[in-house]
Amino acid sequence: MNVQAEIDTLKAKDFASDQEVRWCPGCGDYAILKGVQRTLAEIGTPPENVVFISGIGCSSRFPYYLSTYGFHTIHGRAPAVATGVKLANPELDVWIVTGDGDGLSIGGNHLLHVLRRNVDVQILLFNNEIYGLTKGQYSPTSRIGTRSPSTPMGSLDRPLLPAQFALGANASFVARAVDTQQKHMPDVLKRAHAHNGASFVEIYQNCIVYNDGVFSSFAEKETADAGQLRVEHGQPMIFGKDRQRGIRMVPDTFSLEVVEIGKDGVTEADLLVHDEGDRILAGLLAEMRGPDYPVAIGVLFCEETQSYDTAVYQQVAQVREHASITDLNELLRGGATWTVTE
Amino acid sequence: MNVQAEIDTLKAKDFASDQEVRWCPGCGDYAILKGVQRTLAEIGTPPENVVFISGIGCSSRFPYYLSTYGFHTIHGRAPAVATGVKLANPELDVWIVTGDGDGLSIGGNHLLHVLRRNVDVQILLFNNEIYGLTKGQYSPTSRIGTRSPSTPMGSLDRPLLPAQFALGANASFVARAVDTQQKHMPDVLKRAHAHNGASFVEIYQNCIVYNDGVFSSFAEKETADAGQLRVEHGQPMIFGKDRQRGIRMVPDTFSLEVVEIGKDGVTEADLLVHDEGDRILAGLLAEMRGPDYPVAIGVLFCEETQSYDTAVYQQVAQVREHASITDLNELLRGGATWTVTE
Amino acid sequence: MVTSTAAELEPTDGHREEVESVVVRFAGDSGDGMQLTGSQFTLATALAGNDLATFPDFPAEIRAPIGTTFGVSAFQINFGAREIATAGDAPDVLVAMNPAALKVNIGELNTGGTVIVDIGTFSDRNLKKAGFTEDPLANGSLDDFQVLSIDISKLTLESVKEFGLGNKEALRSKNMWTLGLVYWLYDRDRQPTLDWLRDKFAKRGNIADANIAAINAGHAFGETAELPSGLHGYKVRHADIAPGLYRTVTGAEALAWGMAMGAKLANLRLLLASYPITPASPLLHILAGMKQFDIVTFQAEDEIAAVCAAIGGAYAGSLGVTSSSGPGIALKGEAIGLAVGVELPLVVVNSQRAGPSTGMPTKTEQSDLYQAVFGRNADAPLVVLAAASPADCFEVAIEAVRLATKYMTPVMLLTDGYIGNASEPWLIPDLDAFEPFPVEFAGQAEDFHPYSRNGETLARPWARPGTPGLQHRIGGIERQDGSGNISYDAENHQRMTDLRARKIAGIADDVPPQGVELGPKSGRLAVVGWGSTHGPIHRAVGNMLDQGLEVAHIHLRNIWPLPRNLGELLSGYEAILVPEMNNGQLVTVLRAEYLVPAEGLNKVNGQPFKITEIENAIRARLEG
Amino acid sequence: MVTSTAAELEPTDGHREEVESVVVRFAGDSGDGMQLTGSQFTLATALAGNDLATFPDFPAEIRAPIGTTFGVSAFQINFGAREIATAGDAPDVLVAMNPAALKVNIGELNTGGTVIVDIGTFSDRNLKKAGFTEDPLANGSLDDFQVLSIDISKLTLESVKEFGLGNKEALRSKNMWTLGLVYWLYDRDRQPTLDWLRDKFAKRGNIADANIAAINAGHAFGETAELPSGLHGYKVRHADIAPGLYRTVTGAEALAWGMAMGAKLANLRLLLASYPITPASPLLHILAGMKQFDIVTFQAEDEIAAVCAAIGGAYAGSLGVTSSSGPGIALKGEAIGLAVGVELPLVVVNSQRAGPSTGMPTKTEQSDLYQAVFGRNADAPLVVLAAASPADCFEVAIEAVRLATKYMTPVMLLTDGYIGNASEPWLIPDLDAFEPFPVEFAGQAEDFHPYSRNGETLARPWARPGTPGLQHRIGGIERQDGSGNISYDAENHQRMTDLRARKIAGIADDVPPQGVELGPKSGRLAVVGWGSTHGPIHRAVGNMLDQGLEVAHIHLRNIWPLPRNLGELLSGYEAILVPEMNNGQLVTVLRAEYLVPAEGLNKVNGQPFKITEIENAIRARLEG
Ligand SMILES: Cc1ncc(C[n+]2csc(CCOP(=O)(O)OP(=O)(O)O)c2C)c(N)n1
Ligand SMILES: Cc1ncc(C[n+]2csc(CCOP(=O)(O)OP(=O)(O)O)c2C)c(N)n1
Ligand code: SF4
Ligand code: SF4
Ligand SMILES: [Mg+2]
Ligand SMILES: [Mg+2]
Repeated sequence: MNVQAEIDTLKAKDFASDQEVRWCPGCGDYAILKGVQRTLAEIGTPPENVVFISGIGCSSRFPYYLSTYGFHTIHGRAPAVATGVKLANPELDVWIVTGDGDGLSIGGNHLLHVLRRNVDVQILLFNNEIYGLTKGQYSPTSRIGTRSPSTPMGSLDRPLLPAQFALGANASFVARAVDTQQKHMPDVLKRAHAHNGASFVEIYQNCIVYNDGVFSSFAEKETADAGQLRVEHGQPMIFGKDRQRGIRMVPDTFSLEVVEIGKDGVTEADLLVHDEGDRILAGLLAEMRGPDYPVAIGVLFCEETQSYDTAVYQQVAQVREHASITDLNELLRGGATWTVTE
Repeated sequence: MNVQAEIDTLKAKDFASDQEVRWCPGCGDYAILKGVQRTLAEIGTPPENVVFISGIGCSSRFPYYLSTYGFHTIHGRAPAVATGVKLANPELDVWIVTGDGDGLSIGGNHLLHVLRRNVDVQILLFNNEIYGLTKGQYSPTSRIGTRSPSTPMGSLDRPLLPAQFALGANASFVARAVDTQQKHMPDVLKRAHAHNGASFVEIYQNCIVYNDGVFSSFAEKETADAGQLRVEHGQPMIFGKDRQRGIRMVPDTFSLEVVEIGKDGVTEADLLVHDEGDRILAGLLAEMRGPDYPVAIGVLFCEETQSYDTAVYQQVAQVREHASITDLNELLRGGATWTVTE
Repeated sequence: MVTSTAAELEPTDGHREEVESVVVRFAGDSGDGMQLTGSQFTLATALAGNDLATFPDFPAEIRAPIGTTFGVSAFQINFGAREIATAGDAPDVLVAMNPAALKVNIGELNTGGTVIVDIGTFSDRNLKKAGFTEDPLANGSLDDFQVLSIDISKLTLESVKEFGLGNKEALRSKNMWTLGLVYWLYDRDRQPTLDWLRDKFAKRGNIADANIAAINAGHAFGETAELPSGLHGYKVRHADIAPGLYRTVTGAEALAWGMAMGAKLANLRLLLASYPITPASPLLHILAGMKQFDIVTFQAEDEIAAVCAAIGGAYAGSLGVTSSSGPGIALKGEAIGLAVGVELPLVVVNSQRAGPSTGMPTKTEQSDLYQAVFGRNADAPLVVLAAASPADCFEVAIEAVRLATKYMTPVMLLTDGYIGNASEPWLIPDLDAFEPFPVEFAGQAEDFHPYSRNGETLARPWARPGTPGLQHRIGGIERQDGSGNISYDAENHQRMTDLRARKIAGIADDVPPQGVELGPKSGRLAVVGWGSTHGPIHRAVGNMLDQGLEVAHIHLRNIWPLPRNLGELLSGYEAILVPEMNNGQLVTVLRAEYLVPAEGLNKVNGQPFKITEIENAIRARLEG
Repeated sequence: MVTSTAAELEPTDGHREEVESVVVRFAGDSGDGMQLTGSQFTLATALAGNDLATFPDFPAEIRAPIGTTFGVSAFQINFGAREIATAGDAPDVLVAMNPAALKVNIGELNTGGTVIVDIGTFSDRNLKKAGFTEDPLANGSLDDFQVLSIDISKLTLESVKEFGLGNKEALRSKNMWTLGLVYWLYDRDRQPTLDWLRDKFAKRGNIADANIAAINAGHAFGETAELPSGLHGYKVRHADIAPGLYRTVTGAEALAWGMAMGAKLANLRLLLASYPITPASPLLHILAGMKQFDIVTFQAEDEIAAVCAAIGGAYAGSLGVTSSSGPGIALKGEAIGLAVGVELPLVVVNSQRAGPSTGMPTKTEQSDLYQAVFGRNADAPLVVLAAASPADCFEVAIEAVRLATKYMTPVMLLTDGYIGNASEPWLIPDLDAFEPFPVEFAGQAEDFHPYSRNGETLARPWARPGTPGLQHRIGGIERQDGSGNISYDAENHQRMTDLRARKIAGIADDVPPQGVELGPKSGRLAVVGWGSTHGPIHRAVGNMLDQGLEVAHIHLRNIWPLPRNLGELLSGYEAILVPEMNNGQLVTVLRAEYLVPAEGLNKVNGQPFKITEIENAIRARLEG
């Protein structure tokens, strides 16, 4: 129910709850909270029609700090709970907040299926590449060699790339944001909200206690320009402090390269233009990482389709229209019956 | 323990158990059983060093019909059990048999993680796009509109492409086979076995009772040539009865097209040459399907890396080499102690 | 042993012996259409005014190779002129369509019972497939029975010759030929089946014709052939049955309809979220076909997702229902604990099957009572109800919805594979006569506290997202009394734990006091049952009462909390016997609660109790 | 109220009062290093020859904002010249490093107890952050206590001035200053701490120097300042302790080492597969650092994968261990049923915490006994053991491995957050003196039947993949007795169900008969406990015995099967009291098994029992 009644009056602070925020001082979650509150105000759905569902983790405390409806469920299951909410009432604006452990370790299957089904929810995955709440064990996104309480000699398993996972799950919307990019984040979140289907947004989030600086090569003030490629549909892929660098297809291959504009005769016209509808391109963007490549942020992929909940209710409507038996009394009396007389 | 002692003497029938095979007459599982038995004989690992682990489903009955060690576990959990087997004894040849429901519905998370971790197992996913054992409900690979007992009006959710899912899971080996392709299957399975890491093989399997003919556009004798593209590393992508058709990159895009050799000046040299090491290409191949495209079978992707279990035991060896305390008695006496005297 | 071939048989004199009740089992290959034969016979029997109970027995394999023992499918019906409580301990008549069917079922036939075999299928090959080393019809192994060997295959082919079907297709009518014969044997009216065939094969007229011809031929065979001595037609008179409109109903149907009815009475949308599993799937299948009744069904990726989606649905203001069998319910335990903590209504249906682990999915058991009452981490009390028969599922489903919504609590509803698949005649209720219990959602923003409590029920308010001003946050971490905010306060946790326990315990005042179904209200022996043991206990206690023994039948629907008066009631008996299809679970609860010396009578072989087993146990205690 | 500022204080006369035991609680902000302070004080106390028990109390938040009440971290130690059974009901001395620490902890201080506060942190801002509206030091609210207000912050800064640290860094030594003072108060030797500091900060010498200077300054302050009247140095004499080499051990450590030792005695590789969860994670962390002992640890994607990997490891011939807390154990239920069915050894550790659902992860509870004994689908019996104290974890872990491997069964080991984190002195055992129980894997191909049974234990053979000729198939579907092939046979299922139950029941003969720890072997009242209630029950019963009451303490390690003699033993008491940190779970089992009128004494506020609570309950029953 996207009633826009109060659109002009809602402020970010209208989306703050009365609960004291209890993340570690300096945690990236604070910035995301701000960004989300700002986004909600800009979207303008009345708080009573907004529901935040989370699992368990530092990130999953999120709903407590918003003035909307909120449900802090159990570890990994938020997508399943959210699917139930949407199936019960598709008019609600449903957001899922999860972490890299909650969403990709214990909750990987539900995340996979909510994406595949394309339920109309927004999924915010706070990726800090660590288990914050349980005090610092490595997660499925931790890089090989991560030393943690459970891997004192360094982790050995290959990490997942959340965006690549989402694409493999046949997601219809895949995007990225960074906790420190306060201006950029609301734009991405608004796009996610506007998308009719499951919108997956990976948010790089700094865990100052257990994994500080893991994204420093692109998430900090000094590194943001050179380290981030902000993709925009229809726009050439340019980045760098002076916007002098760009991304180009390597001819006759399925790969990308970084080029310097003005060098070796490269002009802006040679650069790749972002096409949100290209799943393969999205995969290539998802894979890019430092030190040789910038990290792509923004909407990597967006495919317009019908959402699952919409289809469910369309089918219900069809059944209603065509059903011959619409009364339970009648249903029970259908088929073979007989009468016993006294 | 790939002792090849009996390599010359092992026959397919040496890998058959004494149990009566109990699939429906005409089920594609029979052909796969044959193909696997033949493969095992050709690989030649003594049966006592081979373990088959399965979940629950028609397909998961598989281990009962082999003379190797076998464990028919619980629904969806075979990858986790198999991981434990490999961690306990990395010398064993471990195969996982699962279905589209077992592996991608309830077991999606374990499949995701066994692939990501790259445990050295072979995973055979029998995809019949339906739940056979529980009598025909639709599965996560069923096409939209599938009518089944649980979706009498047709299913509404987007299916997964297993190979695409596996690529998104950061799998290091992704291949496909078809139940009816008895000659081709052992080659693929042997490649899977040879790969050091998690090998994912999707096998198209006909469920004659609940989903008969769902792959008829490429899996039957009449349709195989035109419907299948058998990829081979370093070979141009050619298919069709007279091998007159091929696959070419569409210039300046990340996409493929079907071309006719000899038509419009197309020659074999224009065709794309398969590169197993290209994950993006594998993704493009995974997505191809009829009616306009052939279905790619064979090894779509293979990346040589170290397997998880190998790394685990390397780390153990390192620790052993460098550990200062190697006796438990000593460990207990480490740190602060004090003596109480009488 | 008396066997006859068709050629020898001559017409009988039309005399019919009257019998009070009969148990017939139809058995054949999975492809022989035994379930269909059984259900047509059931309908004809119901129309003949008998009381009845039926039980289908499917093979574990989807489609086993033809002719193998593990591909045998059977359908048993018990019908009579008196009240019928079970599908019958042992068949009086066995119809065996092939050697495998004979092999699997002959062991259970009553001594002196009748076997009808299709001798046309008794080839060497089929005998071998069935695991016979000798021909059982020739080696004297059937001497204890009346054997009627007929070449049903051949006679069927002859009877349908004129419709030009292929051999394979023509043989499909074998079951109808047999049904015709059994109709004659028990004097049933063929017409409804003929009508049904016309309707079913409306578009394939010759198939309908062939089947009809086969039925008629089988019937004519009975009328005209001379049956071996001792075999003749029977008559089973009307039972004394309450007047009204009837149908047969399986437990799965009654459960689905009851759930739909409960949602309607509560004025809620029903969201069923489930994952297929034997024998629970039918609830999903049936409700999936009822979308016009404000029902949404969701096949989730697994059982955990299913229960979580149901909880999500409940949070959003629907009736959340999830359904599975033992292994799937085990997976839901953590999430059910969440529902206990956040105090949302939820109905969890457990169609029990034989375990542990995968166990024997197609076999019945009642071994999930422990799991229902105790199977979650921490103190997490909820309501447990058990259905006693197919028809009872309807009422129990409604009661589950009533309690879940009134008390804001999960309710576990126990049924089992036997109840789910079995069917019995059902006096169709008038749904308009049911008292509605519409849910009142919280609506007032002033002074709204998500964990305030109704003084009487101790239920917290149900505030639906979408309601202005009631935004609140709930979760699995302990909640502060009143506000629902996260609280690690020691005394608050004590208070909330006590409140959760008291709320559930208090429900004992809102359920009917426990009654005694049969026998004295105190005395020497009470047989206490729950769930699908109802039929055999009921009949066994009835029989023993007839024989003058002092025994009562008490049957529990309310497993947790137990009815308020149960302790006192039980203390009035010298001995308590608790028959259960498990290793002793309810008996543990009763002993712990009331310190009564209840003893178990336990059976876990995947089969329901036989009446005689319970009779013997009663006798051993009262006469021993 | 007596408060004094540093300036007023003058040297005392060196007199030390002798006390039998003392409870001290160090409390401060998470960043104040209270755990470290506590563990150093523990070591010094152990070296002083006292018996002791400790309990750390961490905040639920990872790193709460400085100065808030929910960021308070505490460490309590009870030490004395007599046997110490618990970390103490209530502190005699509270060290409060900031207003929040005072706020959170003052309510538990014994009347007349001592509070040491760092007045340097009592700014308006900090008072407000802690939720004080007035200064508690000024408003008379502490009149019941001896208050020692010292500007520890300032005194610390002064004491470390010479080392040139920044203000923030210098203030980090506050805890050492305080420790120095408390060392003086109880006459502890500083040297081991000084050595430890040197070692720890070997590479940052000035930090070591500063901390040492702070300790010495705090100590000197005690020696030289005049304490308020009634406050002076204490002396706690040697306890009467068995001679030998000691260390302190937490339950988590003892568990990890016991598991490693068990695997060694069984001659098996240990595979621990786990998923992090509070308070179970330390087992994973500790074993992950012990890879040189043929230990492999695996952080799985979730609890289900963890238990399945452990089962896979067991199948392949390792000791499979999995570990979690309540919600995670709930998720493992289905797979544990598989292990019951396939009869593989498996150790499942449950570090219990307050529930239901997420509950209060950092708070203790013993509420998963139901889940352990009953929490699976179908009849799925297994062994349940419970550890009674930190050191007891070592032995219980070994016993779990012994029973799992000898009987080819899952064993559930119950511990809890309290035991896991608490520590006590431990007489280090000589591991070479333990009797090994090496596993004998099946090796003979002739006549190998995967479901044949050892006549005595009823265990099936353990045949490792890789063994030539023993290839076999097992699974969750019911297995034929002997061959293990899939079987849907009715009588086989009955037989196998009975065998599984008998095998577990028979273990009662292989565990020590239940003893009575304190008090008469029969009589008026037995207090029956299990798990971490051991300490308070032991002390309470001891105290009541001292007061002449007829009461016994019985403590169960074997929860299932119960020891063979327990029924008889319990029947010798007129009354049975079962204190549990749950709503009454063991009491249900005892009542059901033995029909004894056991009563619960229940507490679920996330806190261990206080000795007085149990004393009061005993008195109420014996004197009331
Ligand atoms: C069933 C269950 N298993 C495990 C846990 C413990 N647990 C809570 S949060 C968490 C991981 C959190 O990591 P992530 O999702 O990355 O969130 P973060 O804290 O980093 O934001 C774990 C393992 C739990 N609460 N429930
Ligand atoms: C926990 C649990 N949930 C559900 C089931 C029921 N079940 C058994 S197999 C199956 C699906 C099988 O589908 P698939 O994996 O595609 O195998 P197929 O039979 O098609 O080969 C289901 C839902 C079960 N055995 N256990
Ligand atoms: S532990 Fe890390 S993720 Fe959690 S609140 Fe602290 S900084 Fe944030
Ligand atoms: S149901 Fe389908 S998949 Fe299962 S055995 Fe039969 S044909 Fe094969
Ligand atoms: Mg994280
Ligand atoms: Mg399938």
